[in-house]
Amino acid sequence: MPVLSVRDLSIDYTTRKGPVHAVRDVSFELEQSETLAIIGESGSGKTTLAVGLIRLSPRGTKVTSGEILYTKKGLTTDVRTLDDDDLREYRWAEAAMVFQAALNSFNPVISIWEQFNDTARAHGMKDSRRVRDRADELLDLVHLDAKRVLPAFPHELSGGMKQRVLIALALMLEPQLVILDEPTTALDILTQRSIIDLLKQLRERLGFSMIFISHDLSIAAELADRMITMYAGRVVEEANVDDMFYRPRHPYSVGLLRAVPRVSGALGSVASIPGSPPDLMRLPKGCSYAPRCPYAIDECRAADPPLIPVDTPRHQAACIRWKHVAEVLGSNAEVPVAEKLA
Amino acid sequence: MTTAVAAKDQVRTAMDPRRYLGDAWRRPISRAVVKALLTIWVTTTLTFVLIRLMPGSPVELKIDELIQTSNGSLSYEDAKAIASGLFAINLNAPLHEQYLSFIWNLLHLDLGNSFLSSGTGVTSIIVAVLPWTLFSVGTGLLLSFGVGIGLGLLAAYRRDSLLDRVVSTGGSLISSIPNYLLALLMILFLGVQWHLVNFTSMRGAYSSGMQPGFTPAFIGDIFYHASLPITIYFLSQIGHWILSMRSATLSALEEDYVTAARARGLSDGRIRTAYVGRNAVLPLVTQLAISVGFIVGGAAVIEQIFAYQGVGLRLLAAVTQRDYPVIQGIVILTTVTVVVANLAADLLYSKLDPRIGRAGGATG
Amino acid sequence: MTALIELDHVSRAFATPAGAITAVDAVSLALGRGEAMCLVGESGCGKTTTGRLLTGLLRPTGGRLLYEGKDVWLTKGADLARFRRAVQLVHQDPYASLNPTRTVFQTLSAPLYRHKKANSSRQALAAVTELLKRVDLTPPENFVTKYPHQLSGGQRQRVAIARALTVDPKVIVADEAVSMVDVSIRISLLNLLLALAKEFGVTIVLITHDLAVARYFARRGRIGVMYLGRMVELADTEALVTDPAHPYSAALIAAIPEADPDITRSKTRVELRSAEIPSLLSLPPGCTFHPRCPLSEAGLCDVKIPELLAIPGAREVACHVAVRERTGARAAVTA
Amino acid sequence: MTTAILARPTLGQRLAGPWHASVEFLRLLSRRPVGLAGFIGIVFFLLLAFVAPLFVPFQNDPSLVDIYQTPSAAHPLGTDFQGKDVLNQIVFGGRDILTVAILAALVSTVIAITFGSIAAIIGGRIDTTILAITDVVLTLPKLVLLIAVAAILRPTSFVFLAVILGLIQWSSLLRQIRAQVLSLKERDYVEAARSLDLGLIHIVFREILPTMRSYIAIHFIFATTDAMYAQVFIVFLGLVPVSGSNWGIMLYFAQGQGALFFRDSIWYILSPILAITLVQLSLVSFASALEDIFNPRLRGSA
Repeated sequence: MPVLSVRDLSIDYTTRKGPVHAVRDVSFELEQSETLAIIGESGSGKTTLAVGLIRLSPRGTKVTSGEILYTKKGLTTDVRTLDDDDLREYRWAEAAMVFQAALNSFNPVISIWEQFNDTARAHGMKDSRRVRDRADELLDLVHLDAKRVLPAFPHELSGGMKQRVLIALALMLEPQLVILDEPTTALDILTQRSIIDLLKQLRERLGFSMIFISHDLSIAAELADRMITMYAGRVVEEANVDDMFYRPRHPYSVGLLRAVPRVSGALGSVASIPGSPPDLMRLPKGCSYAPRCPYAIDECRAADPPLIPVDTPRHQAACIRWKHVAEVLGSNAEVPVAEKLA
Repeated sequence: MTTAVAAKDQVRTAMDPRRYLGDAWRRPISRAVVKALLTIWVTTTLTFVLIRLMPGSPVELKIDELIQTSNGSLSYEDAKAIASGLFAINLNAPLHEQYLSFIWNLLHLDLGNSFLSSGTGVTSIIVAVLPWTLFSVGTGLLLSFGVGIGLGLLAAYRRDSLLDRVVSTGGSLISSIPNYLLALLMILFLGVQWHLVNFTSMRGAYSSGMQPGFTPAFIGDIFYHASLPITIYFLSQIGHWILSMRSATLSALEEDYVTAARARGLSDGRIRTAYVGRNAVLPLVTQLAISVGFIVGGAAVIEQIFAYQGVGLRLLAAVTQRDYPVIQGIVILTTVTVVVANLAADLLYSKLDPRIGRAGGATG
Repeated sequence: MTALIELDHVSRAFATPAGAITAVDAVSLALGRGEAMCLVGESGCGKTTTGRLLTGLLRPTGGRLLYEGKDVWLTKGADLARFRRAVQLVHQDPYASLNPTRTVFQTLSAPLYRHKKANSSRQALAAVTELLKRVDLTPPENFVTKYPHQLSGGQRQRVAIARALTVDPKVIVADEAVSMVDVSIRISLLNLLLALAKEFGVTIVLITHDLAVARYFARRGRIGVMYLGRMVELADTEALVTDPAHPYSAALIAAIPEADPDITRSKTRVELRSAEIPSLLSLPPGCTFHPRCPLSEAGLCDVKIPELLAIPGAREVACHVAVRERTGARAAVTA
Repeated sequence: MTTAILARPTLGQRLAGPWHASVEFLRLLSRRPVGLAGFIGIVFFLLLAFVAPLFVPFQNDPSLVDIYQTPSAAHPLGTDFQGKDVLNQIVFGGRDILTVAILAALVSTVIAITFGSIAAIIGGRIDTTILAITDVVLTLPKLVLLIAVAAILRPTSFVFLAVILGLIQWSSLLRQIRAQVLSLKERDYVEAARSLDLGLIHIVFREILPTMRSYIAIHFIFATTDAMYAQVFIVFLGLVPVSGSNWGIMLYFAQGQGALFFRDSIWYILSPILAITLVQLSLVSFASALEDIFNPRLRGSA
């Protein structure tokens, strides 16, 4: 039984010039203790999707269709139908979210302790001594000194410390699901490394499921079990992490993997994807990637291709040319794309 | 980005002793104190210059007047001596000594004597009227601030709703009508045309037969007499608070920490007060202090219209009677009052915002 | 060969409300014509300040900046203006680096007019068209009348590069010039900069926190690694990424997550003694890395500031232990 | 592509730019009824004050038989305590008051822009000094000071009055301009202009000030309303020598003659109140609409 099952989710937001289809017919499932990476560039709809999962979308955003099914102890509910009180409980107690801007995720005028206490009280933990014990325990878990951190104000902590505090806060109510939006983007390399290692450790110890949203493929390579690539609001490929990195079948995944150089190993044939992402208000007819795709044929421009199983049932791609892509990439060896194309 | 780039000054200049004032100016709390002292000094000096040094200055005018009214029995020197006493300045001393003794007297709250009721100290005149103005202005201001930020918060939360439109349009309408015109309109319609309010019974700060004291009757009477000025101060300020709070709230609502607080499942009430409201109200605290200065000045015309015996009415009377020591005294004391209010606001601000006045940055 | 532009023990201090800090401490770096090199390091390491010192936008508080062998801060008037134009900066944020109220044509033509490279609008238009072609914004007529908000991040960055080219610079300092553009088009921007180095002999210094980008960009050049205001290692790129000599470089390379699950999950970590980065306000004595360094030796590293010394293997390194071991190793071989 | 336009890009910009900008501006304004009403109001009062007096004969003869008349065909807004036509006074009373308000706003805006920019661009001790002076002036109770200054100096010419009004109200705008220029100065594109050696004149007048155009326009309008407030304030209190006709003087006489408490004089007293209020309202609602148009952050989702 998956923890989270998203079906045909579509999210629009309204602008002066008309509706923007930010997320289009997105479906995926997340198993217990699984880590799913959602990869995409700016404008791909990944952040809209992430906040949509806990119904925290900003003004002017509307879920136009689909279901977000959340399962706990065999009971399944659609997050879209929760009333205000249940939604408040679902947020954080069931699904906690660590934001991209961890640096700005704390109220600047109240202490870290008050923000812990606020969160606890919102979920019925009224005994502040017990909250204090729990906060100490959590901060210890993320290797921070509670005595120093709790009385501090946010501006007194470094970026890495804030990110750790936020992760500690996310685990306070032992949620089944933790959503992380660009969890390490603004951090330095060594800090980023320690956060990645910390997340791995915590996941192993506590067994929660994780969804993280990033434009950074290397974080996915580190942490993910499964991966989704998004382009122009759609899922264009879904696969386990090895298939995605070594046997991608959608030309956009191929292009993205090839666009990222590495520090270790051969450099291979690194190259950018030509062109730029489409205007979400004026999507091209057919496959929205076709204008940038080196393998596109006339048929690609006729209809938006559906997500279909390729290679294995658990590997899907929205491309009618996936067999051609497989041929171009050649052997299925565990070799990165840039080297295969070199 | 290195954090260092943010700092613009070179080390060299920081060591320069001539930069001490500059450095103090950059530190919020010392800056507030320096600013307060400077402001008082500037105003007093300005009044000294205006009264003593301008061509055809009040001192010269007074001397001429004294000679004329005495039908020549006073010599210029005698008249000058009398004027010296009236202005509490020794007019025969060199200018810098006059200035120093003026400041010295000021430090002892000696502002000279009124021209008209000789023997009455300016200080005692002001002490008799200032409390009434402070009471009415303060009440009006605090009421408008409280109600205004409440309505502004509400309007921002219900953005684009009917309530928002009514409140923000109403606020912007009422704040663009000058307060003295509001007062005239009030007299015109409530009093003269519709006979709803008996304005004549409300003149003065309290009814003539009343025994001052902390009795319910007296307090009620005070509020009765002050009700019109308070209403005007309230109405003329509330629009400003509504609009400022509305826009401050709208930007606070877009802050990441508000979204993050929602994601943590915090109750709407807690988010509205501690997360949105508190951050939105911070910049308004500084404005509160500045508006104190504005209203105290505006009180002159309001008090005249309603015949309310405050410092503004006294100032206007002094102006028509050319009672310059009183004018000077009122200008200085009002400035001191306003400066103290500003200082209080600055200190309050640094208490409310932990980012100010605390050494920043644990390392990590 | 004399260097085109050179930092000679350049330092830069700043006064902050909390006290004085030294953002760049005695950094030396010599660059030849047409060289494409990278400066890498974490935030607060002084790489951005170093870049601004190179462009002459900041005045050093110690040391000399030499251009064609002359001390720039001793020159005046026309010479200084000539230097200013010869060294251009490309900023990180393509959304902030172009004036929103000015069209591409206005942005590009202003320096042309100012420096007498165009005297009529016809000449200016021809020159602007040429510049746009050079930065691959084609067809140019689609771009001349555009305002920045009508362009994508990558296109804006190309306009910013074209603007730098209006004054025929000899050196371009690109400060994180690709970190804010989409992953999928970063390489093409790097290729554009590399082409400028190769075809026009422009010297390019790319400042980045991303070692993978640095490796790609400087693959035929050098990488300088900075830590807390000092250059800790300066080496040929492949030598640095395959065999870092300074323990800090080694820690960085070991810590970087890579876009390859097999490689990234099997990396061996360099364990640091402390995760805490010292504050610039109170730097540790001796080697600033010693409190975190696994190789730190008491009585040596915490006392004496290591100098950047050339050692075998196409590199310079500022580490007592690495210098001793690597030169010692060679001594052993020759013995 | 139209090479024709580009062949003379600066001219093309001058012609096409402002025209397109005005059309776009009117289009955006037309969606904001309150702002549009304000704009129409401003145009109306400008015409009333500066054009109408050219066509209407001035009537200044007292007529004791006609005092405090209610509106009639001959006197659409009734008459005053001397039997003079109120409408005629409204028509002729606008010019001085608007001129002084605009002049005062100009004085304060020019001071604020000049010294705000100097403080921000030069920085250092000059900045500290300007900032210190500004902070002090900001705290002064300006209306009290205005009363004292007016009482002692007795300004007679309206240019002098405008200068005094302008001199007391520049402080908060200066702080805002300084902050704006300070942040614009740190923008990457200004740094780029510096390293391209485009010169200080280019940086100030081409890179920094154009970005602030709308901001300055909005604050100029607000400064006009403030100046008008302060001007009517001291005129109404009788602190400036009373001469000529303006709406403030009408109010001063209305109160001084006790017209306020005379039931039939309502049109007489209400007319200047409405005129002043409507001008203020028009200015404020137009300025708010401008803020709305130029600052998308405050923009509604409509």
